[in-house]
Amino acid sequence: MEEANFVFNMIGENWIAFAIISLLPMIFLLAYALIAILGELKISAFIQERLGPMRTGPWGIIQPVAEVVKLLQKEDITPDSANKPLFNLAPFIMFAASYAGFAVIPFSSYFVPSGINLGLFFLLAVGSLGIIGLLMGGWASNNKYSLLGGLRAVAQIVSYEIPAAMVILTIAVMAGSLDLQEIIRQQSGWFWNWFVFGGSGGWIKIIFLPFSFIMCIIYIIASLAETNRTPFDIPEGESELVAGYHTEYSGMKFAMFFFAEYANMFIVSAIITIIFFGGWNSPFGDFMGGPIWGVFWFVSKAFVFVFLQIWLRWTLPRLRVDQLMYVSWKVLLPFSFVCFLALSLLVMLK
Amino acid sequence: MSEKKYIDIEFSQLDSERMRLFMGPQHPSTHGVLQLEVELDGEIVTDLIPHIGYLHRCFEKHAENMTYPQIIPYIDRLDYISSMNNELPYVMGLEKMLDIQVSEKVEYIRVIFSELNRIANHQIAIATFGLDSGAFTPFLYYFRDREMILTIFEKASGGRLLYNYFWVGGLAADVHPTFKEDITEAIRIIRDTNAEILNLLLKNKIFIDRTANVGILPADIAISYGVTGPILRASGIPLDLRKAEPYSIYERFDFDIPVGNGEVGTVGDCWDRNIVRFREMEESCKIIEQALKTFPSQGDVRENVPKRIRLPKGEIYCKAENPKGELGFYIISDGKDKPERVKVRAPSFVNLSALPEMSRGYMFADLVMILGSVDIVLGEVDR
Amino acid sequence: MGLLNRLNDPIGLDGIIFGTVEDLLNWGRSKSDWYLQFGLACCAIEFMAVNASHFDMMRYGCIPRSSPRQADFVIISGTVTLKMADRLKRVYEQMAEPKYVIAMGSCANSGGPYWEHGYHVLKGVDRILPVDVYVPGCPPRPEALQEGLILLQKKIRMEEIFRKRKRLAEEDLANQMNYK
Amino acid sequence: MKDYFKNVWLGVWTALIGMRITIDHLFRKNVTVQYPNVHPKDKAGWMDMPSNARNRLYVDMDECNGCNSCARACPVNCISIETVRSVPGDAPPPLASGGKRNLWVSQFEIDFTKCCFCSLCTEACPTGAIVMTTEFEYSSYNRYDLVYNFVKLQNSMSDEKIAEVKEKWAEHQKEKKKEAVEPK
Repeated sequence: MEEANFVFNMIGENWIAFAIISLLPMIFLLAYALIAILGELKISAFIQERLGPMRTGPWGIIQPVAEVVKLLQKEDITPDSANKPLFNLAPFIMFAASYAGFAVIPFSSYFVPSGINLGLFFLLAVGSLGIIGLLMGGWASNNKYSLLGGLRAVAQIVSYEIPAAMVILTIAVMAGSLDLQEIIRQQSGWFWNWFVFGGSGGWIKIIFLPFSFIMCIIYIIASLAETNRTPFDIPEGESELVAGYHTEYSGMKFAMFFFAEYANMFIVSAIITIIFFGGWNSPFGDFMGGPIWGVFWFVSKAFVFVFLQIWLRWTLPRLRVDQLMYVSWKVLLPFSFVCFLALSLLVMLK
Repeated sequence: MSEKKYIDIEFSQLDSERMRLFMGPQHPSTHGVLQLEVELDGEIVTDLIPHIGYLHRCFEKHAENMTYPQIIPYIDRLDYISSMNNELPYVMGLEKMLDIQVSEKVEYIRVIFSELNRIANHQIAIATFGLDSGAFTPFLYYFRDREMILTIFEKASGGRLLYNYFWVGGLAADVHPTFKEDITEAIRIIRDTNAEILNLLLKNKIFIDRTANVGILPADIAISYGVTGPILRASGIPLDLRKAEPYSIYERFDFDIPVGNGEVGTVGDCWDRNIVRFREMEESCKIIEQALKTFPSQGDVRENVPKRIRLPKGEIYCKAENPKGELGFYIISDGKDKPERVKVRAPSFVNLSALPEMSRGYMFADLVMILGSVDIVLGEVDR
Repeated sequence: MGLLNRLNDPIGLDGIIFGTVEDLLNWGRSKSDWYLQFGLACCAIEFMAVNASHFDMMRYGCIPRSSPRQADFVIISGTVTLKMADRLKRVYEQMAEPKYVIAMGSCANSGGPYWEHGYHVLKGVDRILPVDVYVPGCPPRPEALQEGLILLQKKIRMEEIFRKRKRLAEEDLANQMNYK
Repeated sequence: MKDYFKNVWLGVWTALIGMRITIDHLFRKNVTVQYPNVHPKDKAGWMDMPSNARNRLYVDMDECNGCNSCARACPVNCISIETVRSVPGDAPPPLASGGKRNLWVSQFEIDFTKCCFCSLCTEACPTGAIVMTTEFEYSSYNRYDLVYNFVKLQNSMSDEKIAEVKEKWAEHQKEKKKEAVEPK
C-alpha cells in the first residue's frame, strides 16, 4: 500500500515521525475541544437570545482556557466508599478510547495517522470501548444516581451500536472496502457522488435516494445516542440523575469525561463525513481540491455535524429509557434492514 | 409505549428487591426543597412518601405577632411566584369584615394584576416542566417574557417579585401612566411566544411521548383528595372559583374554563395539566383585554382606612382562585389590631397530597415529570 | 487543594514568576465559576431570572452544574430552615475546594423577615457556612446578584495561593498573641 | 401499522419544526443587558428600572423627628431608633421642611440584612424622611457593613454632641427631681 503520510515523506520513518504523527491529532483534539466548548456555550446562548460568556477576552473567546485553568486547580475528590482503582481509571479509559478513534481518521489524502485497511471496523470497535470507562465510573462511584446512569448508558450505547453497525455494513457493501481512504476516494468528484446521494454511478440511483437519505438519518440519530447528547442524554439527565455517571467526579477527572464527550462528538461527526459526505473531497469537483484544502473540507464538514448536535441539544426534550429502546429496536433497526436490502440491490444493479 | 396496565402485569410476577431512593431536598428537579422517599422496583415507582418541612417559615406564628397590614409581606412570601394573587383573598376578607367598599378602579387593577400574575405563574410552571423534560430553551423564552410582566409590576408597585401592593382598602400606589400600553405590548409578545412554545415544546412528539398517559389522576380521586386548580380541571372538572363563586368583578368578564379532554392520551395526564395551564394563559389575556377596554381612568386608589386596623370580633374564610388552586385564609379576630389566628388553605399542599396516587406504577423518570406537572411551590406547602 | 498544595513554595521563591503564575491561576478561577443549581425559596426565582436571557449569568463564565462535586460556588438563595441546615452543610462539604458561598437575600444574610419569630429558621447562613459575599435585598434585583458575583470574582482575583499556608500560620499566631 | 409510520413521521417532523424555531432565534437580536456596562436605569426601551423601585432605604436626618413610627410599622423590626429628649431652651434645629423637633436622634440604625423592602415604613413616616431609593449596588464582604447607622453616615450628630445632650438631659432630670423634692 502506498504511504499516505506526509510526515513520513518529509522525514522518513523514524521515531520522531511516529511521535509527530501521534501528537498531531492530540493537538488538534485540544484545539477542537476548546472551540467546541466555546461553540456550545455561544450557540446555546444565541439560540436562547442571550450572549453567552462575554467578559473573558473579547466576546469571551478565551473562556474555555479559563475553564481549563480552573479545572486544573480543583480539588480531586475520591469518595471514601468508592472503589478507588476503578474510580480513578474510568476517565482515562474513556478518554483513551475516544483518542484511539483518532488513529484512523483521515484528515486529508496525505495525512492519516495510521493507514490501516480496516478503518471502519476499528472505529466501530474502539467506539464501544468507551462504555467500559463509563460503566466503571458509574459503578465505582458507589452512588445510586451514578449507578443508574452508568447502567442506562451501557444499555443505550450497546443497543444503538446495532443500527450504527448496520449502516456501516451498508457502506462496506457499497464501497466494497473497509479502508476509510478508499471509501473517501470512491466519493470523489462532485457532491452527487457522495454516498448520501447513492454514491457514484448511473441515474438508476435516483430511485434509491430515499433509502440512502434514511440511512444517513439513522446514523445521525444513532450517533447522538452514542455520544449521550439530547434527546438521548438520559445517562446524565440533570433532572433525573443529577449528573448521571459523573456525579461524583470533580476537577481534572471530570474534565477528562468532558473532553471525551467532545472528542466523541467529533469522531461521530467525522464518521458521518467520511461515510456519507465524501470526507476530504471538495463538493465541487476539482474546485479547491488537493490535500491542503482537503483538511479544510474535512474539518468544516465535520463541524457542521458538531453544530447539528449542539443545535439539537438545545431544541429537543429528553426521551425516557424504555422509549429510547423502542426507538432503537423497533424503529431504527427495521428501517436500517430495509435500507440495507435496497442499497445492496443498488450495488448489484450498478 | 407506556401503558400502566402493561407494566403492572409484567412486573407483578417478578419478585425483586425494592430499592429506596431519597430524592431531594437538593435534587435539581424537586422544585425547591421537597424530599421524596421513593420505593423503586427496578425503575418502577411502587411507593412514594413526600417529606415536607424543609421550608417551614412559621407563617402562622408570624401572623399572630403582626398587625393586619404587616402580614401582607409575609403573605407575599407564601406562594412567591404569584404574590399578587395571594394578597387578593386576604385583603378581600379584611375588607368584608371591615365593611369597606373599594372603588371601581381598584377592582379593575386588582383583576388585571392578578391575571397578569397568573400568566407569569403558568409561564414558570410550563418552563420548569420543560426543564424537567430536558428542554432548556422554552424555559428561557418564557423567562424572557416574564421579565416584561415583572417590569409592569415594578413600575406600579416598586417590587419585582414580592409586591405588597394590594392593601386593605385599596392599593399601595396608583398605576403608572403608560400602564395600558405596556400591558397591550406585553400581551402581544406573550401570545407570540405562546404560539412558538406550542410548536417547540407542547406539540413535540418526544414531549407528548413523555407526558401523555403519564401520571393519570381520575376525576373521582382528584375530588376525594380535595385537589383544586389546573390539576382538577385537567381531570375534566370545570371548577373555577372565578366562575363558580365570582368574587371581585370577575362576573363581568367573558372567559372560558379550559378542561383536559385527553387529546393525546387519557384525561388527567401530565400533558393535559400542561395544556390546561397553557390555555388558561390565553383566557387570562382575554380577561385583561376586556378589563383594559372598560378601565376607569378616574378614581381614588385608596379608601379611608384607620391607621390602626382593628377587626370586629369574629371570623371569616376568604378564598380566591390562585394559579395553583383555591387559596383560602381563615382569619379569627378577637377585636385587637392583631389577628388571633390566620390559617392558610394552601393549594399546593393539598395538590401535593395526591402525588403518591398519581405516581404509583410509573417509571422513575416519569416521577420527575409528574412532580413537575403538579406545579408546587414549597413556600406554600410548608408555609 | 490538589495541585495548589504541592505548589506551596517550599524554597521561598518570590517575585515575577510566581506572581505571574498566581495571577494566571486566579484569573482562571475567577473567570470560570461554575455554580450549583440549587434553589431554596423566593430568591431562587430571582436567581432563575438571572440565568434568563435578560441578565444572562453565563456572561460572567458561570455555568450551572447540578452535582456539587463540580461546582465552584453555591448561591444560598432563600430561607435556610433548621431542617435544611444540615443538608445544606453536607452539600457544601461535598463541593471540591476551592469553593465559595454567596448569601443571596435577607433570609440567607440574617434570617431576614423571619429573624424574630421564626422558630424554625436559621438566623443567617454564616452560622454554618463561611460566606464570602452578602447580597442584600428581599429578593435582590438580578443586577444586585450580578454585582455580588463581580465582588466574588474580585475577591478570587486577589487571593494568595503560594504562600497561603505560611501566611495563614502567621495570621494565626498573631491572632493568638492578640487573644492573650 | 399505519400508526407506527405516523408516529415515526411525527417524531421526525416535530423535531424539524422545533429546529426551525430555534435556528430562527439563533439569528435574532439578543435581549441581554450587560449590567456593569449598562445600568438598569438606562436600559433601552420601556423595561428600565422605574424611579419608584423599592431598594435601599434612605433616611434624611434633617427631616427625621425621631417619632419611631417607622420602627413600629416595620414588620421585621429592622429599624432601631434611639432618641434623647431635649432640655427646654436647647431644642434641636427644626426640620428642613420647617416643622418643630424636640427629640435628638442619637442613633438611627437600619439592618439591611433583615429588611424586607416592603415600603411600610415610608408610608408611616409623617415627615417623609425615610424613602426607598433605586440604589441596589451595596453587596459586601462583611455582614456588619450592611447595618447602616444614618446618624453616623450623615454626621448629623457627632459623638461629643450625643454625649453632651445626654448629659444635659440627665442633669435636667436631676434638677426636676430636686425640684419635685424641694417644695416639701
